[in-house]
Amino acid sequence: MTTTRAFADEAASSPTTPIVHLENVGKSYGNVHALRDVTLAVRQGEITCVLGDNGAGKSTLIKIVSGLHDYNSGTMSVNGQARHFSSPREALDSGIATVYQDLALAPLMSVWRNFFLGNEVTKGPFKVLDTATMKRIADEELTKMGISIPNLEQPVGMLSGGQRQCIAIARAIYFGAKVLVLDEPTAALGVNQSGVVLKYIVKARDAGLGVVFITHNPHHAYLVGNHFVVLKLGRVALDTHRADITLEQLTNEMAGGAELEALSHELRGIDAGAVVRPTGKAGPIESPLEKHD
Amino acid sequence: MTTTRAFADEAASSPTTPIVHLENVGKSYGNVHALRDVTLAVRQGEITCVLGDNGAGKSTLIKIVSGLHDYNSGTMSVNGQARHFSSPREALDSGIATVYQDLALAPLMSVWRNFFLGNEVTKGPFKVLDTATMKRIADEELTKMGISIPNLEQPVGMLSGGQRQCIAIARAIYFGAKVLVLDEPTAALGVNQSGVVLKYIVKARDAGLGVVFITHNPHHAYLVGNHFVVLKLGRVALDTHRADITLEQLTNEMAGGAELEALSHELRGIDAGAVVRPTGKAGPIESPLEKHD
Amino acid sequence: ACSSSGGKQEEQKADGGGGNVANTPRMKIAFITHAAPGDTFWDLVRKGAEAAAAKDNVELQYSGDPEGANQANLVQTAIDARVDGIAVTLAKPDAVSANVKKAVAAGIPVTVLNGGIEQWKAAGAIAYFGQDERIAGQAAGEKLTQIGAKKAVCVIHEQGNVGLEARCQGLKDKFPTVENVYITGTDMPGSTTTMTSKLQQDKAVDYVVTLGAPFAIAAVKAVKDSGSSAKIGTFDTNKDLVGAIKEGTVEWAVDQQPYLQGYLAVDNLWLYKTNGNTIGGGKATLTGPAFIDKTNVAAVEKFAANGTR
Amino acid sequence: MASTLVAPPATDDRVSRRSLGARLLSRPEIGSLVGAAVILVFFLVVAPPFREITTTGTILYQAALIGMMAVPVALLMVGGEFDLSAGVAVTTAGLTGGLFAYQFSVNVWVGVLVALVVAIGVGAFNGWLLMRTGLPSFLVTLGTFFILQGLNLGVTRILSGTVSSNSIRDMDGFSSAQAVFASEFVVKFRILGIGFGPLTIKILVIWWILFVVLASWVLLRTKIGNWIFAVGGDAAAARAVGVPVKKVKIGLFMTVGFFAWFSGMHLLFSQSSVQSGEGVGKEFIYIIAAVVGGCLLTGGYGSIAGSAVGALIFGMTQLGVVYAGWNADWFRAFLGLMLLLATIVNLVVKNRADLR
Amino acid sequence: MASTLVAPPATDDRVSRRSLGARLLSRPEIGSLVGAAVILVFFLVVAPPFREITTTGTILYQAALIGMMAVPVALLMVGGEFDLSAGVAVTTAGLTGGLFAYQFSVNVWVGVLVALVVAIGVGAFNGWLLMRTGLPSFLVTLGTFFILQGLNLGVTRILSGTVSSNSIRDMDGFSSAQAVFASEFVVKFRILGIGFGPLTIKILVIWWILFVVLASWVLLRTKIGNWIFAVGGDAAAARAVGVPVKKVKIGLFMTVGFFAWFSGMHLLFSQSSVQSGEGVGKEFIYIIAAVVGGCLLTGGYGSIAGSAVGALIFGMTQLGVVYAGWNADWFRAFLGLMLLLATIVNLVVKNRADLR
Ligand SMILES: Nc1ncnc2c1ncn2[C@@H]1O[C@H](COP(=O)(O)OP(=O)(O)OP(=O)(O)O)[C@@H](O)[C@H]1O
Ligand SMILES: Nc1ncnc2c1ncn2[C@@H]1O[C@H](COP(=O)(O)OP(=O)(O)OP(=O)(O)O)[C@@H](O)[C@H]1O
Ligand SMILES: [Mg+2]
Ligand SMILES: [Mg+2]
Repeated sequence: MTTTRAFADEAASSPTTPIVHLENVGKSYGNVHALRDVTLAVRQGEITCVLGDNGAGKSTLIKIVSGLHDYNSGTMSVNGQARHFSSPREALDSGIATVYQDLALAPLMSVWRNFFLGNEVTKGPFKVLDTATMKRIADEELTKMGISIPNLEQPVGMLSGGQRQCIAIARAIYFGAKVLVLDEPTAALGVNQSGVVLKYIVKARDAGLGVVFITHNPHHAYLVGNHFVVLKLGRVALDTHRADITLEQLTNEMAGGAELEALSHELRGIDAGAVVRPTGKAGPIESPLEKHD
Repeated sequence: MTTTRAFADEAASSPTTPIVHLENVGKSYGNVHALRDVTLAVRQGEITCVLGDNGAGKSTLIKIVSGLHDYNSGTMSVNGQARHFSSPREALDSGIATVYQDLALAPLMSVWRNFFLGNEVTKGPFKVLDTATMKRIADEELTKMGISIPNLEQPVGMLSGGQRQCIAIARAIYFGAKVLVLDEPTAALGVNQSGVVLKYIVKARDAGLGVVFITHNPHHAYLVGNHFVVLKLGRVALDTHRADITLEQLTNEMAGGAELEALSHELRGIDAGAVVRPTGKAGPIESPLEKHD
Repeated sequence: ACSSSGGKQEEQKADGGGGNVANTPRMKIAFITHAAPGDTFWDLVRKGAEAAAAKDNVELQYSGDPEGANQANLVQTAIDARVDGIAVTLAKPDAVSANVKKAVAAGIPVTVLNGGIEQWKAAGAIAYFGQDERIAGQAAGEKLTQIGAKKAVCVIHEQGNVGLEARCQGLKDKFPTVENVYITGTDMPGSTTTMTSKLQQDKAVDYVVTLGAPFAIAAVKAVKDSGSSAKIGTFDTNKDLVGAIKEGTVEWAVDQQPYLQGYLAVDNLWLYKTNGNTIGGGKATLTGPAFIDKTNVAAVEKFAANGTR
Repeated sequence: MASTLVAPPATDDRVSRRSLGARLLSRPEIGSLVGAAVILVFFLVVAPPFREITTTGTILYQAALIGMMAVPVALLMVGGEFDLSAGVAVTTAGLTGGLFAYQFSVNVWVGVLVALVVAIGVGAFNGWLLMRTGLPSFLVTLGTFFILQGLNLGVTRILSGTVSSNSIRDMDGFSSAQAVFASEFVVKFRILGIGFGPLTIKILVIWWILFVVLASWVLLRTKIGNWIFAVGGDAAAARAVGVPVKKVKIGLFMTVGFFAWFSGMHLLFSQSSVQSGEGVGKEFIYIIAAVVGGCLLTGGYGSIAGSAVGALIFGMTQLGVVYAGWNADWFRAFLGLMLLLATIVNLVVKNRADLR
Repeated sequence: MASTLVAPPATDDRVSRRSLGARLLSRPEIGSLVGAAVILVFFLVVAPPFREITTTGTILYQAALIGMMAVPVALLMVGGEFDLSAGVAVTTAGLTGGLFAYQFSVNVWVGVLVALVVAIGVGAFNGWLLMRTGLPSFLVTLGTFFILQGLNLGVTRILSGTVSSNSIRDMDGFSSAQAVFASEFVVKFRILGIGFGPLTIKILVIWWILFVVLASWVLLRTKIGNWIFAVGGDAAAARAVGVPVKKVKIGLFMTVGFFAWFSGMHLLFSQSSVQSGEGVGKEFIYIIAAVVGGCLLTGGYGSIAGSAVGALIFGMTQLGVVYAGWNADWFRAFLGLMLLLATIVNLVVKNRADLR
C-alpha cells in the first residue's frame, strides 16, 4: 500500500476530522474475502475517489459505508463514533446518502414515487402524500440533470438505463445531508448528463458534504477528485492526494501499469477504418488509447 | 438528418451490401414513440457506432435488430431479405449475436451455465452436457478478457457489475457469427477491460463480422468506429463516415453542441482541490471537460 | 381385440321404475346440504331427492357448501328465487337456522333432513327425516361391546365435521376404549396409509370403525397391509360396500337410509303443498340406525347395484 | 441544493397524449371491473332471479364474506407476501372470542377483545418468524395454517367437549356486539319514481365498503402505502433507501390478523357459535379475489378496489350458478370457466389500454 | 475467434478453498436432508413402531404417493411456474382410464392409453393457455383446477350414475396393469448376519426412485435441464439468448400431465375404481414437498432429489404423528410444527454452509 507523504501529513494535521473513517476493515462473503485491511477517510468538503478493476471490491466498500452490509473486521467510525450499521436507514439517519450501482429502484413504481421513496412529503393532519409537490420537485430535479422523462407516472422499469441512473443520482443529491456516496454514477450516462453529474458532485463538495465517488473513468476522477484510493483484489493499492499524482500515473495505477502498456500498444496498431473506406480518403488514424481513455 | 457526402457516395457504390438494413423503421411502446424513421445499414467488416443521449432510443434500435422487439413501421432486411424476427432465436440463427445493456443473464445460474446458455455443448449418445469442456472454454474466454472470476460455479447474481458485463461480452463474441451487437459494453468496465473489449471489437471486424457498437464514450467510438449514427429523441440526427468527422465534432454532436459548450465552461471554472488541501501545494488545476471526456 | 369382459356390456339391467308423474303444477324445490361435492353418501341422498322430484313433477335445485355461512347464503338465494319449498340439512344449526326462519316467514315450507334433529322444530320446519348421529354412534358402540371387541379406532374423514364427530362421540359413550384417527377424505391412498400406520402402531386395535363407505373399503386394504387382524364396521353404505359385507371383508354397516332422507324431504314438501300433509305428524321421522350385516345383506344387494342403497 | 444550471431538453414530442379513457383503463382494478361487468351481464341474461333487486343483498353479502379478508390479503400481496393461514385464522379468532366469553362467563365484549389480541398476535408471529428466519412466507404461514387448524380443534374439544364453541347467544353484551358485527337492515329506495326494494343489507357489506375505501386510501395516499408498494416491488431496493422493510411486513401480517378478527367476530355473532373445522381452503379464495382483481403474485402491484371487484366476481359466479339453476355437479367447472373468462377479459382490456 | 492476448490476472488469493463438506452442504437438497434426518431421529425416539423395519414400507409408500407428483411439480417450479391443477389432474387421469375402459368395454390398457392422452392434453392446455395469454400460472391452473374438479364429478355421474368410476377389477388386462402400476412385493434381507423384514415394498416406490433419478439427470446433465433453470431464473434473459421459452414451459406442463397420468393409474389399479371428488388439496402438498426440498417459489433454483426428501419429510411427519400415538385432535398442529422445524433446520444448515 502506497500512502503518499503529503497525504500522511494532512491526515495528521488536517483541520477537518473525517466524517466517515474506516480502519483495517475487512468483509467476506462466505469463502470470498472481498475486502481486507481497508483504511479510508471521508472528509467534509472533499471528494474521495475510489478506483479499481472490476471485482476489486469498490461496491462492497461503499455498501459497508451505506449500511447495506456489515463488515467482519476492523472498525468504521462515523462522526467520531464507532458504528456497525444494521440497516441503510441508520446510515441515512447519519446523513449518508448513496447511489447504488444496481440502483435501488422499485421497477413497478412510478418515477416520482421512487424519487421520494423513504422520504415522502406529506401534508395535512392525516399525513396525506403531497403528490403535487412531489411530482413538481421530481420533475424539476430531473430537468436540471438534463434528461427528459415524458411521464412521471411511468413505472421506472420501463425507462432506459441512463434515465434510471439519473433518477437515482438526482434523488441522492436532493436528499444528501453530510456524505454523498456514488457508485459508478456516470457509467450509463451520456456525455451531457455525465457533465451535469460531475458538476453536481463538485457542488455537493462546495456545500460542505463529503463525497465518495466510484468510477472507472480516470478522467472523470481526476477532474473532480481531491484524493484517490485504488483498490486491487480487495486491498488498498494506493491512497494519495491529487497534488501527488498526475492523470497518467493515476490511469496507470488503475489499470495495473504494465498490462495496460502492452494493450495500448496493440490497440495503437489497429487501423480503425481498415475494411470499408470511402473512396480516396485513406490516411493515418490517431487513436492513442491512453490519451482518450 | 445530416448524411455526409462521402457516406452517401459509399452507400451507393460500396462493394459490400449491408447484412442488416433498416429503412424508416419506427417503434412505439404504447403511447411512447421511441423510434421514428430510422435508417441504418450494418455492413460486413465495418463497425457502426450508434451514439446518443440517454433515452434517445439506442437500446430500442438494437432490440429490434436482435429480435427482442418487433418494429411497427418501415422495413428491416437481413441478408437482403425483409424480416420480422419473432424471437431472438431467429436473430441468432441469422448470425446476429447481442450483448444487451441489461445483460440477459440468469442470476441464479452459475457462470459457465450462463456462458453456454442456449448453445450448450453436449457429448455422447444421450446428449449429456459436456461440463468439463464448457467450464474450460468459459474459463479461457474470461481469462482472455483479463478478469478473474475465482469460481465458475458461483451464481452470476453474486458477481460484481463489471464481471457480469464481461461474461455477456465474452459469450457474444465467442458465439458471434455474422453480426455482433453491443449495447454499452464498456460502461461498467475498468480501463483494462475496456481496452480488451475494444480490441475484441476490432478483431471481430477484421474477421469480417459486422459490428454495431453503442456507447456514450465518443473516445471509444472514435477509436474503433467506421461509421457513426447519432440518435436524438428517437430520430437519426447524424449519419456519417469516420473520415468526415473529427472527434471534437462527434463529441459535440453527441452532446447537443451548444449545451455542452455552456456546461464545459462552467466545469472549467471549478477548482477541483478547493476545500482541503495539503500544505503549500496549491496550483491551477487543468480540467478541460471536452478534452478528457 | 380390445374388447373386454366385464364393463358396461354386462350391465344388462333395464332401468327400473319409470312410473307415472304427478299432474300437479310444476313446482321448484331447493335442496341445500352441507356436503362437499363428490361424496358417496350425499350422492344417495340426492338420488332419493331426484326420484321424488321426478315423480312429483318438481324442478329440483340441488346445491351444497360445507361452510356454514355459505350454506346459509344458499338458503337465502332460494328465498330470493322464490322457490316453492326448501329441503335443508341443519348440521350447523347456528349458522343456517336464522335463514330457515326467514324462509318460513316468507311463506316457504321447509323440511330438514340428516342433521338438526334438535333444532328443526325451533327453526319452523314442517318435518325432519334422519337419524340422531349420536344415537347411531351409540348403537355402533353397543354393537362393539356386544361382539366383545377390545379396542377400536374411529376414523374421521373430515376434521371438525359435526356429524362425524357426533358419531365417534356416540361410539365412545358406549364403548370407551376408542381412539379417533383423522384422515383426509379427498386422498384415498393417503387415508389407507394413515390407517395402516395406526394399526401398526397400536396392535391392540381389533376393530376399525369408518364413517363412510369408501373409507371402509380403504380400511380393508389397510388391515391387510398392516398385517393386523382387526375387523371393520362402518357407517353408511354404497354398492361396493354391500359387496364387501357379502364377501365378509366388512362386518357391518350402520344404515341410515340416505335415499329415503332425500326422498321424503322432497316428497313431504310436495305433499304439504298439494295436500297439507306432514310426515311424522310433527315428530321427527327416524330413518336409522339399522344394521346391515351378512344376515340381511341379500335384501339390499339388488338395490345397491342400482346405486340407490 | 439549488442550481442555476438548466439544460432545457429539446422539446420531446415522442409521447402522444393518452386519452382519459385509456389512462383509466390501465389502472390495475379497471380490467377486472370490465370482467365483472361481463359476468354480471351474463348472469342477468341466463339467471332471471339475478335481475331482481332483492337478490342484490345476497350477492353483496356473499362478496363481502370473501372481500373482507381479500382486503388485507391484497395489501399483503402488494407487499410481496402470502398468508396461507388467513382462512383458519378467522376461525381461530371466532373460536377464541366465543370460548373465552363462555368459559370465563364474562361479557362477550371481553371475549371480543381477547380474540383481537390473539388474532393480531398470530399475525405478528407470522411476520416475526418470516423476518427472523428469512423463509418464504408460503412455508411459514403454511406451518401456522396447520398449527392453527390443529389448535382450533384440539382446544375447542378440551374446552367445550365438542367440535364447536358454546353458544353465547344469551350472554351479556351479545346483542350489542351482534349489532356491530352481524346485524342487517332493510332499505327501500326510489329511482326515477320507481320503487326498489325491499333490499336487505348486512352490516358486513357496509363495513367491507368502509374498509376497502380506508385501505385504498392508505395504499395510495400515505407514506405507509408507498412503502408497501416498495417492499413488494423490490425489498432490497426499499431497504437501501431506508424503508423499514421488516416493520412494514410485520405490520401487514398484523393487518391480516386484524381483519381475521373482524371476520371471525362476524362469524361468531351471526351464528353465536363457531365450528372449529371451518375456514380451511378459504385462504385461496382470498388470494384468488386479490389476483383476479389485478394484484401481482410477485408483489409490488395491485389494488384494494381490485380485490373488492375480484370478490364480487367470485361471489356473483358462486351464486349466479345457483340462481341460474344449473346442475350443481358442474358448479366447479362453471366457476373455473368464469374465472378464466374474467381474467382473460381483464387482460385484454389492459393490453388494449397499454397500446393507446 | 482466436486471440493471442492474455492478460494474466494477478493471482487472486481472495478465495479460500471450501471444504468438501461445506460444498456438499450448500446443495439445495442437502439442507432438507438434514431436516429429514432430524425428523427421523425425533420419531425414532418418540415413536417405537418407527424403529421396526416393517413400517418402513408404509412410510416409503406414503412418501412415494406425494413424491411421485412432487417430481414434475419441482421441475415446474424450477421453471418458474405453478400448477394448481396437479392434484385433480391425477383424479381426472384415473377416472378417464376407469370410465373409458368400462363404458366401452375394452381392454383396460386401452383406457390407460386414453388416460395418457387426456392427461398430457390437460398439461398442454395449461401450458398453451399460459403462453397464449401471458396470465400468471396461478390463475390459469386455478381455472383448470376448478374446471377439472367440475368435469370429474359431472362426467362421472353422467357415465357411471354415481360419484365414483365403475370397478374394472374383473376386466381384461386389469391384472397386468395392476402389476405395472400397483403391485407390491415382500423383501427380506440380512445385514451383518441380522435378518430384516419382511418388508413390503409397493412398486410405486420403485417407480418413484427411478423417476427421481431420471428427472435429476435431465435437470442437471442435459440441455433441457439447463433451459429449465434459465426460464425459471429469468425468462426474458433466457429468451434473449435464444432459449425456446414457450416450448420449455409447455413441455414442463406436459410433464406434469404425464406424471398425473402415472399417479392416476396407480390410484385406479390399486383400488379398481376412483372417487370423483379426490385429489382436491393435494396440489399444495406437492408444492410443499418441492419447497421444503429447496425449490424457490420464484423459480430458477431447486432440485428433484430435494423434492423427494421433502416428500419423505412430509410422509414421515404424517405417519410419525400416528405412530407416536399422539392425540389425533392435535394432528395438524404437530404436522405444522414439524414442517416448520424441518424447514428451519434446513435454513440453518444452509446458512452455516454458506459461511464456510
Ligand atoms: N418497455 C418500455 N415501455 C415504455 N417505454 C419504454 C420501454 N422501453 C423504453 N421505453 C422508452 O423509450 C425511450 C428510448 O429508450 P431506450 O432504452 O431505447 O434508450 P437508450 O437510447 O438506450 O438510452 P440509454 O442510453 O439511457 O440506455 C425512452 O424514453 C424510454 O423511456
Ligand atoms: N453477495 C456476494 N456473494 C459472494 N461474492 C460476492 C458478493 N458480492 C460481491 N462478491 C464478490 O466480491 C468481489 C468484489 O465485488 P464488488 O461488487 O465489490 O466489485 P466492484 O469493485 O464493485 O466491481 P465493479 O467495478 O465490476 O462494479 C467480487 O469478486 C465479487 O464476485
Ligand atoms: Mg461495483
Ligand atoms: Mg440503452
